[in-house]
Amino acid sequence: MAAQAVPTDPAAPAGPAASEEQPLLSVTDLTVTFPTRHGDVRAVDSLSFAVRRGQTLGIVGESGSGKSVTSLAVMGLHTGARVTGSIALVGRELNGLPERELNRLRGRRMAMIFQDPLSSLHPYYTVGEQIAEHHRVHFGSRRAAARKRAVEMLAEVGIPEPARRAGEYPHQFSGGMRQRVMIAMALACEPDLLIADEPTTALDVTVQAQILELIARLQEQRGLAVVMITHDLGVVARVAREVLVMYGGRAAEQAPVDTLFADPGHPYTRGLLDSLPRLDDSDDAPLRAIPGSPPSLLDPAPGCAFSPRCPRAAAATPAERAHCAGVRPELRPSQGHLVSCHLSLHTAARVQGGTR
Amino acid sequence: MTLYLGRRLLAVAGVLVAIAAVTFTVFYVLPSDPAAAACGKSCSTDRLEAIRAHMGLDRPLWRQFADFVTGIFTGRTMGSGQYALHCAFPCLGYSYENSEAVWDLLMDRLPVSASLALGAAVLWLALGLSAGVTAALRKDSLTDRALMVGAVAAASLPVYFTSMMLIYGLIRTAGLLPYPQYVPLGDDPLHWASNLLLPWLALAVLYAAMYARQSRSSMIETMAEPYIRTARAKGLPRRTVVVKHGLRAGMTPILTLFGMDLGGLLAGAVITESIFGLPGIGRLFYGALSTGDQPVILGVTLLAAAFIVVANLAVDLLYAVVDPRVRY
Amino acid sequence: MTAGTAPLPSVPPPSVPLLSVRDVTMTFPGRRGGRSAPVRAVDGVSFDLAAGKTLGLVGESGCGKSTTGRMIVRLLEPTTGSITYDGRDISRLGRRELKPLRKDLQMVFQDPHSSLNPRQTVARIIADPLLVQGMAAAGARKRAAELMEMTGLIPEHIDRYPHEFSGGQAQRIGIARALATGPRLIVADEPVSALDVSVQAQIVNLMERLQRELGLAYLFIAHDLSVVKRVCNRVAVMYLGRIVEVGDKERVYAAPAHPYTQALLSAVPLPDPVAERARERITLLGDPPSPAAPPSGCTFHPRCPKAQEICRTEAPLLRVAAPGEAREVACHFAAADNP
Amino acid sequence: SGGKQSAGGKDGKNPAAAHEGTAIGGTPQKGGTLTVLSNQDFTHLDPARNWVMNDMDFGTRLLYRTLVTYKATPGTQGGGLVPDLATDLGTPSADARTWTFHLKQGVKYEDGSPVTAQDVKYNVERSFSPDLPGGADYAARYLAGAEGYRGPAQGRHLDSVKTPDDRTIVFELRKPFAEFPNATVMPTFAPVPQAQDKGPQYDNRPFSSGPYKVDSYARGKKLVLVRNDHWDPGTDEVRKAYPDKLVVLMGLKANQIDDRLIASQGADASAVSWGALRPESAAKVLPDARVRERLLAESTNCTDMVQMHTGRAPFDDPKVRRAVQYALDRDAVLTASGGPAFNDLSTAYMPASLFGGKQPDTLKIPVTGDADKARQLLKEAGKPDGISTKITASAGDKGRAEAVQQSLGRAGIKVTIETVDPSAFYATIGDTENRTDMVYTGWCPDYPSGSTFLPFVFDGRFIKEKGNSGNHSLFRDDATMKRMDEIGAMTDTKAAAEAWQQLDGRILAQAPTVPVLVRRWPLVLGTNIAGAYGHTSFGGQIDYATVGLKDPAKSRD
Amino acid sequence: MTTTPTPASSPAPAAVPAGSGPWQLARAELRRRTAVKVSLAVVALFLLMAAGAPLLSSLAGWSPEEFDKTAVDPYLGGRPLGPLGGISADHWLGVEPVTGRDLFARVVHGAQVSLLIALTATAIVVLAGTAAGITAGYFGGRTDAVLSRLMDLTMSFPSLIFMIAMMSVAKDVNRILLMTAVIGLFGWPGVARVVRGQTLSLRHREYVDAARVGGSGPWRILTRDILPGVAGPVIAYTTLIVPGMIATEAALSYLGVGVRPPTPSWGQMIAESVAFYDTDPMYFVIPSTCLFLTVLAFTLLGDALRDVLDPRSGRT
Ligand SMILES: Nc1ncnc2c1ncn2[C@@H]1O[C@H](COP(=O)(O)OP(=O)(O)OP(=O)(O)O)[C@@H](O)[C@H]1O
Ligand SMILES: Nc1ncnc2c1ncn2[C@@H]1O[C@H](COP(=O)(O)OP(=O)(O)OP(=O)(O)O)[C@@H](O)[C@H]1O
Ligand SMILES: [Mg+2]
Ligand SMILES: [Mg+2]
Repeated sequence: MAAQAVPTDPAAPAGPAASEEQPLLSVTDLTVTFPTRHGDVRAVDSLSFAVRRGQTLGIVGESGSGKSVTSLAVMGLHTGARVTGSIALVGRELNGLPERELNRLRGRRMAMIFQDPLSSLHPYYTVGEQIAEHHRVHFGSRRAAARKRAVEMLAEVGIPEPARRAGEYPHQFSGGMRQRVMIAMALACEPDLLIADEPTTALDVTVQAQILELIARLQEQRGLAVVMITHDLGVVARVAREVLVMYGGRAAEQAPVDTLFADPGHPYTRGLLDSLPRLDDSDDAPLRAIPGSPPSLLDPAPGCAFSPRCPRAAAATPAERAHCAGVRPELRPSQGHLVSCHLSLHTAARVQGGTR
Repeated sequence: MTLYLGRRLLAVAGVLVAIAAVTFTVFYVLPSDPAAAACGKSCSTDRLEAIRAHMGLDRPLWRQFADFVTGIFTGRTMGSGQYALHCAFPCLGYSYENSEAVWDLLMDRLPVSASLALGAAVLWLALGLSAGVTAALRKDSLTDRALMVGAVAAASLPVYFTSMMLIYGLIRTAGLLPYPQYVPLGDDPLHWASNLLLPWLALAVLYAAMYARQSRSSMIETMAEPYIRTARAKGLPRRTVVVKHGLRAGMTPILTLFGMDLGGLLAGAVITESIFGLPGIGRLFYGALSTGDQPVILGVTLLAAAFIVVANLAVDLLYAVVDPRVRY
Repeated sequence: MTAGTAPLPSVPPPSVPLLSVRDVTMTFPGRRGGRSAPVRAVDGVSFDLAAGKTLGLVGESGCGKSTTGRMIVRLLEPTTGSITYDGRDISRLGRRELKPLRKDLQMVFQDPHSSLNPRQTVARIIADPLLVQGMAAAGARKRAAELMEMTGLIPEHIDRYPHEFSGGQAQRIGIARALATGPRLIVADEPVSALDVSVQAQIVNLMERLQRELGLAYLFIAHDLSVVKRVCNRVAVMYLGRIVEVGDKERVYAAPAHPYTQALLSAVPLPDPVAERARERITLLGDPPSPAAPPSGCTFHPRCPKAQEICRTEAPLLRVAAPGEAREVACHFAAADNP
Repeated sequence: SGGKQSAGGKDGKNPAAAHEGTAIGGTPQKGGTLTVLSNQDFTHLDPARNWVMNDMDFGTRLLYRTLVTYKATPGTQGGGLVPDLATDLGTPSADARTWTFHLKQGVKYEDGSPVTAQDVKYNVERSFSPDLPGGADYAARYLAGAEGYRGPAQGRHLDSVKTPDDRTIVFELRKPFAEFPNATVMPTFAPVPQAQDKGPQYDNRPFSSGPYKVDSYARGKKLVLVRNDHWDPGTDEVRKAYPDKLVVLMGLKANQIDDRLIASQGADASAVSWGALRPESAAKVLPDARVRERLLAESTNCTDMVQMHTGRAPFDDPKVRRAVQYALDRDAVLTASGGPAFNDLSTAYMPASLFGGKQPDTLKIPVTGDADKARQLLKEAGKPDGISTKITASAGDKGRAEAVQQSLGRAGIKVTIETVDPSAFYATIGDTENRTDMVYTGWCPDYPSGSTFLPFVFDGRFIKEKGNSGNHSLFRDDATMKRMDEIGAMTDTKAAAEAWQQLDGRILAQAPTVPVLVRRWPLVLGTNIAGAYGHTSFGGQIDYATVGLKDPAKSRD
Repeated sequence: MTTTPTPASSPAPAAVPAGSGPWQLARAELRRRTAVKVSLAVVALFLLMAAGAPLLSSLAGWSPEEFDKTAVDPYLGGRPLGPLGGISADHWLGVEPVTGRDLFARVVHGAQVSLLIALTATAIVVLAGTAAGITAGYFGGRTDAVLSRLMDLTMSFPSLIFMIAMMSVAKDVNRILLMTAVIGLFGWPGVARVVRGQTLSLRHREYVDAARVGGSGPWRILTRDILPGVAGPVIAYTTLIVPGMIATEAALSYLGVGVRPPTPSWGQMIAESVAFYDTDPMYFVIPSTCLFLTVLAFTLLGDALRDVLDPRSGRT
């Protein structure tokens, strides 16, 4: 309904027909390195993935696995980092694009929402102003038009009394409503891609459900491509069609959601699923924890980052163990998945006994 | 809001009375005899007593203080008979030294101190903030380093050192500027400015350095805020991000500092005024000290305190304007 | 729980609960717009906890879970109500009288790093409660090493500082400290919420093992319903300072009686796409209200799909939901919808 | 260190004293604006309160006339008296207890009204008012029936001052006073019409009977004087009133004043300094003949003294006092005071002017002191280990006090310095009970007579417990007091002068105080200044009666 | 699920040996910085100079109060003889004009006085401020309200003006003591605020709760948990107020209400030398440089300490 208010951008990519074969976003060999005092931190290492229009890609991984760094790299928001590899939005290479060019795409073609909506909203400006200010920049619309747009967007994300609320400040909103405001802001310029970095982590479960539903509804209405970043496998299971599991800055496994959950190929994915207490599980048996703790990115081992914690490696022969620890596994197709593991659960059944 | 303001104003009055009381006590407890000072070289005991009585110094301290405080609001009559002086509403007493109403003296000197403080403030804000923000935006660059090294060094220079260097360099050697001599703004704005330029510079150097350091760290902190990332993610041009989103938030902490510094300076930059011989409140105060002119000392102290508290109040109120989260 | 575990001699007969909380309220002085606006963070909470058992306390952020837990270990003094530990009302004891009780009542915190003093070595952190209780330094250190071993840490790391440990290890240190004095009741305030998913299970397992070995009772506070389900015997669901439903885990999870519990359970995403798609959800409207300005009547009514007129005016009492069932619910219409 | 070479005084002549007794710059032209650069404000311009040398100069030479005044002549001649308001120097009765003055015809105030004898009487009465403290106390000391008089405020008047008609004024004194005309030079004897009296605020705008009137006066900042058109030069043989206007800029930095006058650029060429040249500026003045040309350095005639509390131990012992006398390095104090160019060493109490030009040196103590002798004296006094004591000095005398401290230290007299603000200084040292054992202060004769020096400084009967002044050694010696009374009663001024000089030496031998030096009043003039000389009776300050400009067109405005 | 990112979940950086506490880490971090090394050297130099003042001046052969009339020209207002303010083998830094006192001796003794006053005042300020701040922050409630009002009141005082007034009226007292006390009197609220803020934040750390649950009383918690936590920011703040204190002493002495003669202090020396700034520039330059270097060194040191020990705070 708001679509007619948006003038067509001459720089817009070709019509939907073209995008059928071409993914909206494709990331290839993305590596992000932070130079620090203690040495280089390779927060993301040779990551590749693609998202199509109308699709949702879920990225899971625990704290520090590089999820946020990836999303910021896509948006070109890193300041002190070395970003290599390719990030293409509808075939257009973003990595290395000058800031001015990027600014024409950010907020317009791709938008992002963040984990903590309070600190991500400017405390000094009304939400109305914040929702629409980039509308003025991208479309050159006037203040009044932008304000109207802000009110529309607030209504669309389900905020009651949008006209009044547009004049209020972020601190006057509750957590869930702030996240709605963030979403309204992200979608104000009708972007094609929405990156949501843990949008519900700070929220209560009941409110989380509301927000996830809202995102799903808007995605359907607008044919958005969504990258949903989370550490909650439950959330991924709910919203994603395709899932990327990250570990230590690398992709551990990538697969369609059903396949991934039904038959994980990477021991880490397996371990993750096993260690989760489940509501729908009637069994009260002790949880199967993954021993050890997540790796440091500072001095990455030359081989598989998961190998020190890997039950399969532990049960493998010394030669295999050495291989795991010394040689980096590539992401390889394996039974409809992409798995980066020398001892993928799909390839050998020797240690099958160790897993369920 | 009104309630808050009322409460705050009450607190301001309380603070001022407390400060007046402390100042009063200090000068009473510590030995100094203005009557004897006024009496002069050859002073008979008889005459000394008469003077003391005339000045009201023979009365108990609390009475003197009570008279003083009530006098501020109601005015009061000092002395009696033919020479009785009536001192009207904001009555801070009469100078022992030259029998002028302290309030008039203060108001007479205030334009000088205010010119000095405000002019310097404009200068230091302009210099300090632009240096600080520039350094923050180019964090860790050569510009940043150079600016900050300069700022630390400048902040370490005592104001009298800077002043003397400026006098030596710009007046004595280069002859670029006149020896500062206050000309009221209304008389001749150009002379006003050219005469004050040097004192402004001297004061501004020190403060600009402090503000540069402060605004740099504040700005760096702000630019790392998630909402700046949001602004960038929206595709706003860099200028908008920096100016609209960064500056406004980054400069709010500076406001508090500014209030305190300006409040403190309005009532006289004692050292600067005395170095440059500007007839401001600071010099009035310094002069009053050397002549033991208690009413003036008390008056200046109170005025200075009033500026500080009022500036703080103003800053707090301004905060509510700048930061919508603050509500009274 | 394995059958082999012998009941510990110190455990009182099950009829007398180890901990009994009755009508506890906690009101914080608060300010709003210059006026004082007291926050009733906990409002008439009652429950029992038997020795060696685990009671889970769940609810949304700000509903008063932590406040309840902190009252039990007497970090806070309840405004009204009584807390009976081992037959003795401890709700009004002073610091001196509490001191011996500190041995029995311990706490594990949410953030493993912020709950460890960054300037103290592990040895000091773990030994501190022992030193306070008057143990000699050498003995306390030895005991600290034992506790590290017991909680799965390497005793050689005893002289390290907290920042040298990962989150999971740090949480183990926190647990070791809580265990130092040999407590019988541990209040665990979201002990795994801050941990990575892959580490969470380690801590849950550790806590379960310790309970078995030491006969501990836990008050397990969490907002993650799936973790609570794994760990607890009984569950209490809180909403805005009140318990809306409390009962045996099986019953509460299998057949939630309170609309809020139902909504809560249905909102938890399951790590299983197939089940997720098949699921029927109850989505609540709106956000949790502030405890400083609670709604009238049943505090849940503005969000409740089943709310009626009476809910607006009358606060429901916690009562047994169905005859003979070890479960209590505070809802005017609880029974009606109970499957 | 033979390589170091002094820059001045090589030939033993004082480079600063070249203009002693002469006026600089020739005869001024009429007109223009004379600027006075000052680092301070006047203490008082109200004639009832004005008792500071420089201020009296300014007040009586420019704003108001007194019954009698000093001659406007350089050198010691300046100590001579001339009638001013009065037609002569006064007519005494035979016992010198009643003095009659007649006022000149045609002397007018700034509003054109005539100056009357009642106005003079009125101001004398004002000077008794506790509201108007600070003035000279000759009237209080000498007028009959003055005890307990509190001024005219309650309508009470002094019967001892009579005004038989508008132009006759008669003073009845308590005791014979041959030098009374000298006292009538004081501003106390200037006229103030009762209608213009504003009490303490009269200070801010005295009503003029002199050649100039106050145009504006912003205290501490600026005073502007313009011509009083009703002043009749025909009635005035002293004041020349060359400039059209005088501007006093106050509150400037002393150093900057020095620098400005040395440079003498633009309007500063028509400027003079109010305060004396700072010692630290000497190095910029003395080596430069072109600047030295414009330097005045008349003696102030005030003797600086280290005064000891003779009333209590250890200084009740004359031996100890003499030890101080010997230990003191007057040369060091002199250097601290700006050096020999700007000061003269003192070997007697009264300044050289009261000795006819040169002080006798009766004790012959070396200028740098004699520490051995001092130690010897201390030993004799039973203090072989020396003594510890304190000295109070005005803040401005800090350097001098440090020199005293340092030199006494050599003889085992350990001194702690208390500096006191000038304002509180007299009150502090006037408290005889609580003051320190030593004070550093001086005395200036009000007019060239020993009677305005020795009795003020050494008469034990004037000692007061509080507010003590002059006699800070608290010296009380019956023989001395008796002698002072005898000299005071002498009518032969010449004999009296000689008697004072002898008495001076006798007191010095008892060493109640140690005379240190007599300061000069160095002033650098702007290049356009003419007719300027330091007036001996005004402490070496420029005589404002005669100063003017060479070329009025070059002045500002 | 309310995960706060835990930054240090990875093991310690390899460069630092295991078992090193926050203090060791901070020290290692400080040791890396050149500015710290240089400022430490300068501070140490001046401290040594102050401590060894009598020794140093006796080495140079002059006491700070000793006049040397042969070194100045009495006819030029006592200007030092010889170039550069009389620098010679006899007087290493030249002499004071007028008196001929040895500048080297005075500068080192001046360092003693200036640093003594500054450091003692700082100590007073820090002790009083920490005590007040920690009390207000930890006990809260009425205690906090009263102390906070007192801080506000003290901060509302026009401190320099008041200090000058107090110094100028008090006469028969030990100037150094009085000056230290007066400077201290107005400095404590700054520290108190920092400490109070820090205490407030520490009080809500869970480890404080843990200590209470462990049975520790308020005293034990204050000394073992709060105080060490407050120490970092306080040390950084302290280093940053030292320059202020030095400058205040100098300002008071400059205005003539400072130390009693003939005691030298840098402020007093500068005040006196200002008059000679163009006739004897060295006299002005030497104490000014000392003051400048010391203030600069403390500022740099404080900056570094703040970076390392208290990353989040600014000027208060
Ligand atoms: N600016 C930076 N400088 C250095 N290291 C960084 C920087 N930003 C991120 N990192 C490091 O990169 C790694 C990945 O961080 P990232 O924020 O992407 O994790 P995440 O997967 O989003 O975790 P979380 O779930 O906690 O948000 C972390 O180890 C982090 O410490
Ligand atoms: N010391 C306090 N002063 C004032 N209000 C408080 C205080 N402690 C808690 N509260 C308020 O009491 C309510 C309950 O807080 P509590 O910490 O018990 O919630 P919680 O259920 O533990 O929430 P979370 O899941 O966020 O930890 C909240 O609204 C909180 O703001
Ligand atoms: Mg992240
Ligand atoms: Mg909680």
